[in-house]
Amino acid sequence: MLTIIFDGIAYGMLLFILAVGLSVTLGLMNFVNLAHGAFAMAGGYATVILMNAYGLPFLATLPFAFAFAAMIGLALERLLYRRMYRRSHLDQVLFSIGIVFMAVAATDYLMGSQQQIIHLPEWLRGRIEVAGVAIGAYRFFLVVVCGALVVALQWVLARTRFGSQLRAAVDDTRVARGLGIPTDLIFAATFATGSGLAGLGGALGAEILGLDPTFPLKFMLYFLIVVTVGGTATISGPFAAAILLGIADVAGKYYIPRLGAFVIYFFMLVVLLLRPNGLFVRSGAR
Amino acid sequence: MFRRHLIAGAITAAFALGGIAPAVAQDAVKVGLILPMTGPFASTGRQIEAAVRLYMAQHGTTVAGKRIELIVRDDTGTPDVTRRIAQEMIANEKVSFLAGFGLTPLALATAPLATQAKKPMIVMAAATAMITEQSPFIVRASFTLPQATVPMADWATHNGLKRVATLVSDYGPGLDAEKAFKERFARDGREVVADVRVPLRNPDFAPFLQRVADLKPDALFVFVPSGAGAQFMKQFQERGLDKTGVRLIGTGDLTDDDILNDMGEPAVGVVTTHHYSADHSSAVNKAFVKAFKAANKNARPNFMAVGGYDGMHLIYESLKATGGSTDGEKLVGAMKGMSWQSPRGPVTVEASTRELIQNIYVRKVERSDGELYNVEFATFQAVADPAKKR
Amino acid sequence: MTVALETHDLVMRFGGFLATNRVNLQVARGARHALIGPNGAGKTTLVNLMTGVLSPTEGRIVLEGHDITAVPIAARVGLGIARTFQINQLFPSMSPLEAVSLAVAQRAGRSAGIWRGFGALPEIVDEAADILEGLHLADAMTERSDRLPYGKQRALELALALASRPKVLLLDEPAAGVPEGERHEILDIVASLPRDVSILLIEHDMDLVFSFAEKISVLVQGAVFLEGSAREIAADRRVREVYLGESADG
Amino acid sequence: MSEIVGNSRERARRSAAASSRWRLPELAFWGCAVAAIFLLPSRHLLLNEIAIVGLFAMSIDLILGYAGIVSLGHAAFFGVGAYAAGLLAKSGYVEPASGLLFAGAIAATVGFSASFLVIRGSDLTRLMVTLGVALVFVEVANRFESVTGGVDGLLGISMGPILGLFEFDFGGTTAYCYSLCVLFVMFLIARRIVNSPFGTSLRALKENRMRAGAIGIPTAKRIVAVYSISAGFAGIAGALLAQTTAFVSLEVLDFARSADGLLILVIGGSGYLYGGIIGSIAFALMRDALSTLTPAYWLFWMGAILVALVVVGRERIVDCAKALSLRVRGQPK
Repeated sequence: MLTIIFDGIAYGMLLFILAVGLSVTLGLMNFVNLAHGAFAMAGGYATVILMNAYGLPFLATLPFAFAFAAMIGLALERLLYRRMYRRSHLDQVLFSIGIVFMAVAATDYLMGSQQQIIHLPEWLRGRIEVAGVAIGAYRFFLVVVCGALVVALQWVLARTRFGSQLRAAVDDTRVARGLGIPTDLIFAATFATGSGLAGLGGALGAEILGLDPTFPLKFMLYFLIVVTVGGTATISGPFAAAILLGIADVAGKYYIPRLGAFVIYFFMLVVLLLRPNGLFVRSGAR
Repeated sequence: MFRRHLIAGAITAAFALGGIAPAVAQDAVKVGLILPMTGPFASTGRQIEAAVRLYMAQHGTTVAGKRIELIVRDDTGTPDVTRRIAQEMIANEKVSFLAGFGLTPLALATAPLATQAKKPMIVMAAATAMITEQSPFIVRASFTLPQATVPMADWATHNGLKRVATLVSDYGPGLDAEKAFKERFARDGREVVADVRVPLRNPDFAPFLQRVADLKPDALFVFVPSGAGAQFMKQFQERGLDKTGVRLIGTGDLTDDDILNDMGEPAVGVVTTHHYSADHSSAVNKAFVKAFKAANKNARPNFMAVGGYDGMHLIYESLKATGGSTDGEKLVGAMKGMSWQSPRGPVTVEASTRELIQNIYVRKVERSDGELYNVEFATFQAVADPAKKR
Repeated sequence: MTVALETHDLVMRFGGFLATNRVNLQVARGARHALIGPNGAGKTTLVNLMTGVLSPTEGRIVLEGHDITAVPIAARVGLGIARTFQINQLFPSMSPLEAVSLAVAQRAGRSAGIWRGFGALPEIVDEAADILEGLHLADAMTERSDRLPYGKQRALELALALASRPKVLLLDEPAAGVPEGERHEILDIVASLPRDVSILLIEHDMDLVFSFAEKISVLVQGAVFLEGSAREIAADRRVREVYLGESADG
Repeated sequence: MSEIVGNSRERARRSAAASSRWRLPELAFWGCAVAAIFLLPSRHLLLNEIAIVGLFAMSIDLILGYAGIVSLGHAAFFGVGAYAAGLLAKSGYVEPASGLLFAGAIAATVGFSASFLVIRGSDLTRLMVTLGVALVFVEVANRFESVTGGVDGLLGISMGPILGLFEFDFGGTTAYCYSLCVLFVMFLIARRIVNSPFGTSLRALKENRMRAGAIGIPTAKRIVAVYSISAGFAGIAGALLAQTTAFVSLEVLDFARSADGLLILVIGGSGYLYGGIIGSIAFALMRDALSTLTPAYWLFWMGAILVALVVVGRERIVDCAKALSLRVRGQPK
């Protein structure tokens, strides 16, 4: 039972890291970016290439995964995404589906269509006992890393100058611009960071979720569910949503395996019907 | 704007549609190869296409005085597209053979067309047993899941495994494997302690594996489509099932040659039964693997590739036997009973079922020359598809 | 006096802000009633409450003796309340003819028809044409609404409200932004409506207010500050100082 | 004065009648579609698919282009129609035309129930809710294997002749004629609907929901109605696919189908009914051409076209193409 809860938390943490960038772009720029998974995939492939072709250790590749995805994110933001901020949600959806298609085909062309496999160092394999509960070492590692990231993100948003400018820009872009806050720059930086986080998530998740060119399509839905259930106004909303979803999904599949796949969809539908703006939304927030 | 748009659209459409239809050459025999080249099962398509092209490069493109022309189309793994492409190939391109079919639903959707048009349909990958029963024109060049599964159940029985759990992907082939294993294994009072089914699009095996771990069986029999195997095995190890003495057994899909080498440590020692390993030690296979690697950037052929290769062999040899006649019934008739040395070993097309009778090998993943291979250590001779009534 | 529309102790709170504070307003049948007050006094909020765009925190709204507090927007139109908006709310790509025909069809209970087009509903189209004619929009009836000059758009705003043949018409600054010379034109049209239509007018232009209204209510900080005939209000010292003085400057 | 009144009434009536009058290019368009039966005898299967996908896109146009409701899950109703038609035929009732009506009615009923989920909420909520509904449908179809055949698909459908007269042939000629007739009939219905007061009220709702309410249009009822109608259209498209291919698989419900439908509508342009059909033609041509050129990587170019369409804007691309074609023909613009 505890093992199941722990697995759910680890899975949820992973979902959160993958989806948090999307939640920020959606909340900040009101932009529906279905191509978010493509950045995660970029990070995953960066790790795979660095480990398999250049022999870097797993941990050392993680910053590169972040940087690589962030760079792609930044480039695309400047080139394309920026033009789409003011467009309708439908346009954004179509635009980002197009990006997904391109990413899938390009990755297939460059890397081949097979599953990519990463080899974890010995200390991340197997199982460890924590307080009498047997848990996977890697899942434990995930919880630690993701937990640290959550704390760091929260700190950046709450305590730094960048964070306050970001929050101001979310609340009212026009006023923020009037106050001399460089909203353009903030948007770009945030988009890049969100993409970078996705990339990191992709690198961390490759072990558990697998990695092949169809990654962005396969997991698009999970990101969206996390974000829509969690709402886009805060970091803690998507976080709580991701953990809840993780546990619900894992427990659902464990206890009622034949209906396991329904659980998260029903969860999402019920939440959206009762709270159309998400489960953890500030009152009065858009 | 509206008006011009409409007319222009209609006219360009008419021209473009007309333009696509190609001319039909008289002396050519066309082979329509329909494969998933994009989407989650793209690697199946690539392997088969590569093997088919290799066969044609090795054996020339003229058979019985006819020029073999290959038409490859992507069906994206969607059944109604497969069916439409097949129908178009028959109606417009006048193909004499349909081949490919990466997944069971794709083959099932097309089967009625083969019957209607009396065209031989060579199934090179799809492995659900019932496929060949859907049309008398279907001949399978791959294998059936019961064919690979039943020997595994026998092997497990002989090796003292008493309590076994099964874990399969929840779709046709998976259910086929589950059924075949349960029926065979439970025959002598042995117990299948759990039959877990995992959704096909499943990101995480954790909850399902936890279920298995809680039951502590002697072994876990697994069928997942190739590709998902790597991920599965890692999580198997991560959950510590290997340490608690649960043996991992399955069909060869689990240790697909295509990605086996990348699976690394977790795969070592896994026992599977299958009809083909790239490590199979025969001269025919050595030559095949070498040529395949040379033509495909050193990629290793897997069982999909050998299905494509043997499928092409069926097409060439049946044409030779009919002296170039493309009459569907004659061609299928010529294929029935045909025997040859395939890279996988000796094979025979069973006349009554149009399935291959072939050796099923028990293999263990071992490291040799720094690479992982499915090393064969026991053989079930000339296994026919056990799912068919005879 | 018969009351057409009245509010009872109407309260509207947005978070901590009290936008409407115990308003008891009565619009008599056939009234030419104006609602004035400084910016932010809650005039538009009151109209939104009366038409059902907002639902009140407390209090009731009564139309001809029936409590309509819980009746949704669209249904209130059916009961005879129509309005114009302070900022134009039009259908950008539709022509005035289409938009007004739709509004007329809605009133006539024909807007749910999926089979017969407007081409087969001449009585609807005729009525729409008449309304447009009356508002000097006949020449522009087939142009896109968003390409009309502002004054025409303002007239269309009014046409859409009139199409529902309201018993009570709520006009939220109908002449706002309209050039000086055309303002009276619009108000003249309003004034020439049949006397059984009750009209509540929100307006800043005091000339218009005094030339139109028979009764005036002054709203300050969400509450009714003063009420009386046009003459009484014009004579009130506090109104002159606080409000009229201000508007004379602006 | 009365003369002027009469005059403006007269003009109003003429204008109202003109909006639903047939124009020459429309006739030409359908003429081409009919001519394709004779001019492109070898492409009837593809044409059949184009007609079906066009009808599906048209059903999305009804909710998106007219009522402004976004959906990422319209394949749900396409799939319901396909399964309804397939199961009906399998149960022994094999006449296609009445099967089509049956499937359309079922899909419309399902659409009616689902419509209550899309009344409220923002675009984003709607996208997610529609997507979620479609996914639940996929799971349901997958789970009730004994009825739907699960992943293997619904096998063993054999259709009877249409109205007892026309047998489906191998080349797809009957199928195309059948689908074209159905498409045309459905188009006529859609055309009447969008030109009716009801259709105008949908546009009103899309363009300014507040004003639509303020002239008394019951917005929720309208959404429920148009969503049900659109679901019925999608269901009929699905049924056509099931009947003309004698096969139904889980892919009829797939997300990719919903996405393709939207994509097609964007290519063709929404809000004038022909967009779905034109988009469907363009999409099929592009896919056919691209997948013949690069069987494995055509998806990339599809994506690139989509991105270009959205970023640059469809109108501008069409204008450029028109300018180009004019120049090629040597006519100054």
